[in-house]
Amino acid sequence: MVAFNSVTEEAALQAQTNRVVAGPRGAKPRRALSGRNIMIYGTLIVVALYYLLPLYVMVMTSLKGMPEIRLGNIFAPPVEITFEPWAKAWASACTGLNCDGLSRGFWNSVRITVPSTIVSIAIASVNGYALANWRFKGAELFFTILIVGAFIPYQVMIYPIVIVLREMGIYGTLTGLILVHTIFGMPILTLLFRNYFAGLPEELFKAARVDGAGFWTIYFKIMLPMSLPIFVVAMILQVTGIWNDFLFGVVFTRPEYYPMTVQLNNIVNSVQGVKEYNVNMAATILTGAVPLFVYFVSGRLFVRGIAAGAVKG
Amino acid sequence: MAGYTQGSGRPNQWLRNLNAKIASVPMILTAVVIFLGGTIWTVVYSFTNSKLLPRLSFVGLDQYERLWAAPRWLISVQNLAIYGIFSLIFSLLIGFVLAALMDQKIRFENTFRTIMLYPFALSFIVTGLVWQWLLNPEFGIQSVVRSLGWESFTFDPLYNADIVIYGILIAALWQGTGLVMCLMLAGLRGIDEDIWKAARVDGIPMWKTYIFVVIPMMRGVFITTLVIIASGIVKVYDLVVAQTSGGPGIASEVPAKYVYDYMFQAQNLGQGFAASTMMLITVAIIIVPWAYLEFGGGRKRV
Amino acid sequence: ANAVDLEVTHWWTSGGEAAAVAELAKAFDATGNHWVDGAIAGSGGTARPIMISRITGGDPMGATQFNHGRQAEELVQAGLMRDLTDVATLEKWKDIIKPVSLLDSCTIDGKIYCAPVNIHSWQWLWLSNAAFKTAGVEVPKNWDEFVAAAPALEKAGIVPLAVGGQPWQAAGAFDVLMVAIAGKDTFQKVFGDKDEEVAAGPEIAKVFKAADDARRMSKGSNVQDWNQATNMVITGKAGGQIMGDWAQGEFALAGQKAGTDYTCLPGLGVNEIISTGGDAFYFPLLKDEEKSKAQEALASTLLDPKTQVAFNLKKGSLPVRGDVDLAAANDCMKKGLDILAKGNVIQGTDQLLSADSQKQKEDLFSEFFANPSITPEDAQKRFADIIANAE
Amino acid sequence: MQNVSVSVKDLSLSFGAVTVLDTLNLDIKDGEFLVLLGSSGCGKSTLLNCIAGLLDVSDGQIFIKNKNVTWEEPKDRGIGMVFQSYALYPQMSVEKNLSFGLQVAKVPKEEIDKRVSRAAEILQIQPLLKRKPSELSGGQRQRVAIGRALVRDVDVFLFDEPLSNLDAKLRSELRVEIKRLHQSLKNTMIYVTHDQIEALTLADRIAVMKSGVIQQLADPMTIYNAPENLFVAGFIGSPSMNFFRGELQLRDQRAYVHANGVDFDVSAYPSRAPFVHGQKVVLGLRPEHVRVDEAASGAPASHRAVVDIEEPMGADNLLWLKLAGQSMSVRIAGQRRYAPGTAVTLSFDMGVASIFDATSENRL
Amino acid sequence: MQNVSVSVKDLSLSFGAVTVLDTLNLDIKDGEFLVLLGSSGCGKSTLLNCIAGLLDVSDGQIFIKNKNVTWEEPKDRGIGMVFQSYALYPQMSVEKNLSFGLQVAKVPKEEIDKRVSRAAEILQIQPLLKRKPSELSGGQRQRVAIGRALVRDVDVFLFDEPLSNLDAKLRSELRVEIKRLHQSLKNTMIYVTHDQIEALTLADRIAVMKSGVIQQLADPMTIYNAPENLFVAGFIGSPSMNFFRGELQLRDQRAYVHANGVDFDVSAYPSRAPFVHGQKVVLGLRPEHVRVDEAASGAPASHRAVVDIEEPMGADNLLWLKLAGQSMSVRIAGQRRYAPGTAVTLSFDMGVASIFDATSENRL
Ligand SMILES: Nc1ncnc2c1ncn2[C@@H]1O[C@H](COP(=O)(O)OP(=O)(O)OP(=O)(O)O)[C@@H](O)[C@H]1O
Ligand SMILES: Nc1ncnc2c1ncn2[C@@H]1O[C@H](COP(=O)(O)OP(=O)(O)OP(=O)(O)O)[C@@H](O)[C@H]1O
Ligand SMILES: [Mg+2]
Ligand SMILES: [Mg+2]
Repeated sequence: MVAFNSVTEEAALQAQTNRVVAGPRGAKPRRALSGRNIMIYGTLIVVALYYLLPLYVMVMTSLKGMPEIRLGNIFAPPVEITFEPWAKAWASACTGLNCDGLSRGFWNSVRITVPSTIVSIAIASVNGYALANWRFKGAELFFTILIVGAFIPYQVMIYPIVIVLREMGIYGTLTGLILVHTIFGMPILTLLFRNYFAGLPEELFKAARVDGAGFWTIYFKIMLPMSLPIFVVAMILQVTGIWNDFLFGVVFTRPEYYPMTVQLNNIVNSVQGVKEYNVNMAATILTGAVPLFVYFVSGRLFVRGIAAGAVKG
Repeated sequence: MAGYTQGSGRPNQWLRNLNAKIASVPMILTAVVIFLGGTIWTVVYSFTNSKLLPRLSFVGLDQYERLWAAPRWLISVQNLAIYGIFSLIFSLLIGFVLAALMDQKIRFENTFRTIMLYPFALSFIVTGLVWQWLLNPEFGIQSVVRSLGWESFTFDPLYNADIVIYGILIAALWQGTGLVMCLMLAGLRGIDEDIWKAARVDGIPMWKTYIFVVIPMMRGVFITTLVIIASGIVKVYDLVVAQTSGGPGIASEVPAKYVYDYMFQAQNLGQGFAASTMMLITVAIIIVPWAYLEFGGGRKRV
Repeated sequence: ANAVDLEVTHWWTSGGEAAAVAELAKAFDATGNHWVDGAIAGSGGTARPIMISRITGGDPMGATQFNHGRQAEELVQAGLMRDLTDVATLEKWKDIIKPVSLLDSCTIDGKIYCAPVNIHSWQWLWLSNAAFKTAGVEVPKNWDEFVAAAPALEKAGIVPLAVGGQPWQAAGAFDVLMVAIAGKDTFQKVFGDKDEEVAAGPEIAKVFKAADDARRMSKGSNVQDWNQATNMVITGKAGGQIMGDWAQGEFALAGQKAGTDYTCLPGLGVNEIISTGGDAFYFPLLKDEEKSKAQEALASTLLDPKTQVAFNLKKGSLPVRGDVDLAAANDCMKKGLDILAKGNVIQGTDQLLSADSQKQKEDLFSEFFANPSITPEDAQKRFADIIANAE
Repeated sequence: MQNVSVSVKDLSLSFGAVTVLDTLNLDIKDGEFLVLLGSSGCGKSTLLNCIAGLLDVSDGQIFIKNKNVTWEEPKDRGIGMVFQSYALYPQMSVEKNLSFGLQVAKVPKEEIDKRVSRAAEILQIQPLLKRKPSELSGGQRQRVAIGRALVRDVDVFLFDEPLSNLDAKLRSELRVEIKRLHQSLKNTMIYVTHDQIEALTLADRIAVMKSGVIQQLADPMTIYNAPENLFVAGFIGSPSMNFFRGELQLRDQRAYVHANGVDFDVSAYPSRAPFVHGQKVVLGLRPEHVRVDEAASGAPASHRAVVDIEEPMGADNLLWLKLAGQSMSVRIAGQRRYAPGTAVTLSFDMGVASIFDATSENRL
Repeated sequence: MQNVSVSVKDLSLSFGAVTVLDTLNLDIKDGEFLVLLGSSGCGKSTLLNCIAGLLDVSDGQIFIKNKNVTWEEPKDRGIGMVFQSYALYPQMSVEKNLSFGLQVAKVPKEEIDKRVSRAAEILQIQPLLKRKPSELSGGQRQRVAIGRALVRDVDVFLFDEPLSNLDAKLRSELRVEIKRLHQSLKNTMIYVTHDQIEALTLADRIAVMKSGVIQQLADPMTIYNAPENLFVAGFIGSPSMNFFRGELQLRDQRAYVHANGVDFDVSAYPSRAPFVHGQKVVLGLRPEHVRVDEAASGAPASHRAVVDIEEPMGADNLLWLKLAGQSMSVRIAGQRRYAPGTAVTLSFDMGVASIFDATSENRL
């Protein structure tokens, strides 16, 4: 048996390596303030300032009184914090005869955003699923048209859509607006869902078919539970898009449904004497609050979903 | 081996995948009726002299002749070209550099990412307003710098016809680069760790690895990003309206605004449609070959 | 009758305007109906497409404001608007509305489709007395003096002429200069008869010279909205502004007094002529009987003498009927009334030109005012082109 | 005549312009374990998917249990399928994974429970029933995937490379289990793999495929010992069969393959047809059919070789030799070692050799 | 005395709270081919990355050619590395892939050309130089990846599972090539794998790792024949060594392992220390060290077994037997077949068996 001769050999090696000059040992020292770190964090901080500056200015200005704003520096923090602009923006800013600020638009926005988001995502996800897993002749052609549609400026489409909605008899109704949001959300959402579902292992889909599951069963029981990230992405995109929409909200509905952005536009654009910057800023922040909130809450999933749905090697 | 039960002949092709077809009806309708139908409708009416309401009274290429003679249209096209090129370059550049920085296993990654991404949650209207304030020479950045002592400091892009489009660009980049950064970051995270290791063993400096190895590997991500940015560029409208309303003068006009203004303010639908058609043609020239390669033909399953 | 909700859309959202609308609403509500306010801010450019979409989309409002003129022509032709001839005959609009041209603009194929509510005239130069005091010069009495005083104002750090960035302001200012400098006949030839020879001729060249002066004087007025420009005059940051009589509402709201705080020069103090454009309400054809009734009620309310007074005082415009008592009117308004009474009137460009030509004109002048490198000669050439192609 | 379980008739399938399968015929007997073996991209999965109904055929028919199922839905074909990547539903527990198909088919609750617990027992996954797939090891996942086919109580099991995501050790363990399963269930099984060891150990019959065409369909030993053509011969066996290109020479009442100047006496070769002098042939010798001896000076010079590389594998030893300039491999049992450079003498057992025509590449 | 090429001293590495390597020591001789073998996640790659300088050590030192390189950059360590996923730069031609690192290091043009063409020649990839990696097969890609290390003209080659993305056939081909490369270059090579066949065939010495600890460091035959502990014994060999848990019994001048009621006579076992009666032990028998005979009625009843499953593998045949209720595997050369259910008699060669203490799990 040759089992043990390596031991002696090792001992010899050991002896030899002991003679090796001692030198650095352990982890390579890393200074916290290395040039590289200064460069990276320095850049990031400068960039972060650029991104934060407008928000900072908005918040600061909205907390100042008009006299203080007139005195100048928009970057200076308020000497005296006042929430009056917020109150005014929310409850008493006027447009025409209506002096109830953004508040009346808020619930309209909710009433528009929630169903529009749900309907558009529901439809787009089913489309994406059909495209990714149940390809049939011609599907790709329609999809290509749809994608090219993503590039068409909305303004161009207003007239044809007015005609379509009129012919369907739903012009001016909430249904009509939901339909419009669904239509314009469809290209990019369908693309996202299609890429996402195509990225799921195809064998899973095959297994479910062998198990006897049909189109809808597979969609609801297999695909949906696996698709949280992409639904979050779609949700964020739609909530932001629909909540921020002004044009469709005002063109395709009637005043009782006008979303918050219409009020925002009215407040910001109805100059009564001097511009009340503080109220405008407060109104702006209030209007952006919902999408911002959605972002902060689900931002992490957003990045994951983007990675899964939008970016294909 | 005799006696196979026959039957189960080839079923009607239309009925196969019926559910999938039914489920795709909304998409097909949207594609055909709205996007295709709307486009054809638009093109057809661009050859008419429709005013407030669409009318089928054809006038040949008159609308196009007028369009290409209109200084405002020419400026719009020029602006879009400048805005488009710079916005593409800078979005990709800034987005990539930021993503590369974020990819250095930094601390507070989440915080930085949120900061860069939050403007994307805000509408162009809001973005335009905020930057209009910030760039206002009377109380914005210029006045602040002046009050610090640099009396001759001038930074009023929105009031200078020569550079106004760059003022809009600043706001657009503020709003959109976060998303680009996210896309790029996702792309970078998809790169095989081993490539980095191989490059380190080969002694290739980090920046060279990015330029010669990593960026070429991210072709797909770049294309997706390009599509997203490009579709936004063509549609740019709200931002201009909110920031400058096309001013000073007509120095920051863009095609989408031309379309809208002529369709609704000037009540000259024909002119608006002609301008839309020109935009559509531009888009088609850029997009259709790409869309075909990406989604049409080839690569079929099932 | 039980109260019927009638939605009325308009773009009167600035301080003075909103106050004026409130008067209309009050009067209408007094008839037992209910005014549902559909204000859309951002001037006609933003609001009109929305209104037109809703009318053509089959979900019309009860009534809507348009500038009086040709903006609704096609809607009428398409049979989407309601014929008001019955109401008009009953209330004898033909007799009471002055000048008659206002009603003519509402008349298509012999039928009346709109109710004019006010007369707005464009031809005013508003001057800040305080500004001239600061600069140490007399308050000018006409355009030439104003131009002469400009250097002094500039030296004092005051912008001589405030012009907002919205394109219609530049185009309007030019029209005003045209009436003042080239006179009523030339104005009519150019805009009424679309005579391109005249448009390219020496008379108009003079107007362009003046516009060039105005352009020079307006450098530095970095505002968008017209009332921000007005506010510059109110606060003495600018010497003057060429703006329609609606600017008066802003002065009033700021508590300023004509004569002491500010000065108004109709026809720029050169040619005391005013145009009689204005606002009118149109009534889309509705299926609902009750609403149709309410529309009639609104139409007659709008022309009711009391409403006319209350509304126009707030709005700063002139009433459309000659038979109302405007004792409460201030100096400037009275000047306007005088001119009106003398019959020194012309039609407004909105009535004479199509929206399309108006837009082209706006594009030209907003570019001209913003871009000093365009020579008056070039601009005139382009102007003549527009006139040649105008309908 | 045995019953036919699955029968594929003139099956063709194209993706666009590319024809992957072209009028393929295959009959699989009841209870048979058939392995589809072939290199990557040869169309094995495509054929399996056609049988499962997951791909629409372009032409031809498929019968399962004598019923034409060409256009049936997968679920109506009486098949169960196991995938390479397991394809477990990630959000469902193991139990739910097993019962999902039955629930969809509205099988009564008790029946479901019965079948699930039976499958769990057979596969010994009872303790795992409550877990999610992500909490299982690779081997356990594959067992659950098999269970999913098991509960469906079907006639035909389809496996698409079920073991290739597992490491070598697990692979050999599960291989044994699948074999045991087949012995106890006696279902028809169609098993796709590109691993020849799996094919040899599991199959009743192996269908060796190349570019969508079945090259040979026979039992493993026939495939191994008497490959029908050069492709099959080269594909099966690791290391590969050694090939010597040469020509047949008939002299002195004996037959030789003359290759690279070396004569191989192939008189003992059980050829199907008489040898023809001068025919260009390829002689194939499996590494384990070569005997190696220390170079005895008395041996014929022609069969002397030199050791090039040695690959000891524990139980046996693989030698790469140079024989008349050509490299060949030899496998010797046990741990006898040969340092590189050693000269050796070779002797061959021509009774188990293979000879192919050089042009048609078919077995002689 | 041989020179030490790479020496790892007291190396520790933690990821946050998880310690992956703990005071590990390893000396690699000049020109040696050392294989790091272990199951997934045991820290092989981590160790290799530390040596390459791609991971910062937490503690300890690394010497290459007697130079302390603990804090050196990877490029300055005189190493070349080959990765499992090839890690070729996808958009560069093969030539560019090979020369890129040299260009960056500003090596003169002629020198680059010389080295690239030499590497291309050694690896026989000259015809591929102009192609992109995407136009290469897996094996070709891996060859290019090796080439990239080759051109760097380094002392030490590091391989991280270079062959595991390839199919079995290619794997065995490239294995031979790497072995040949080592024989001609005589560089030091450190090779990570979890495939024991690769380890056995390639290594001069194998370091078997488990959870970051080296279990045994020895030449392949020692590892195979005399595994130091139960883990190494079970890890090496396919199918695994058969283990019988039982106790030592000394009677009649002979030593027996009594397991499951069966007595194994282990008197011939070359134990390191005298046997102790009653000691709990594990007896390990490799499948190829068991002889199988048709059940002769005269054989001792205790060594009778029944064939459970048979796995014919072409060159040999693997039998799974039941011996006294326990399953065991036996490998027999050739194609002798045993149908399941056949009764057989077994005999064992205890001279090549392994016996381990049941508690310490170390070899006796
Ligand atoms: N959806 C498809 N569209 C076009 N070609 C396809 C498609 N699916 C498979 N192919 C082609 O058909 C051929 C056979 O593919 P198949 O998946 O059956 O191979 P395979 O034998 O299973 O290979 P592997 O061992 O890699 O799984 C391949 O050349 C493949 O490129
Ligand atoms: N960056 C890391 N952060 C935290 N833990 C890690 C990291 N990299 C590796 N590990 C852990 O360290 C251990 C060793 O990993 P290593 O990659 O060295 O294993 P390996 O032996 O190479 O396995 P394989 O055969 O799968 O490649 C694993 O348990 C792994 O989870
Ligand atoms: Mg396959
Ligand atoms: Mg590893």
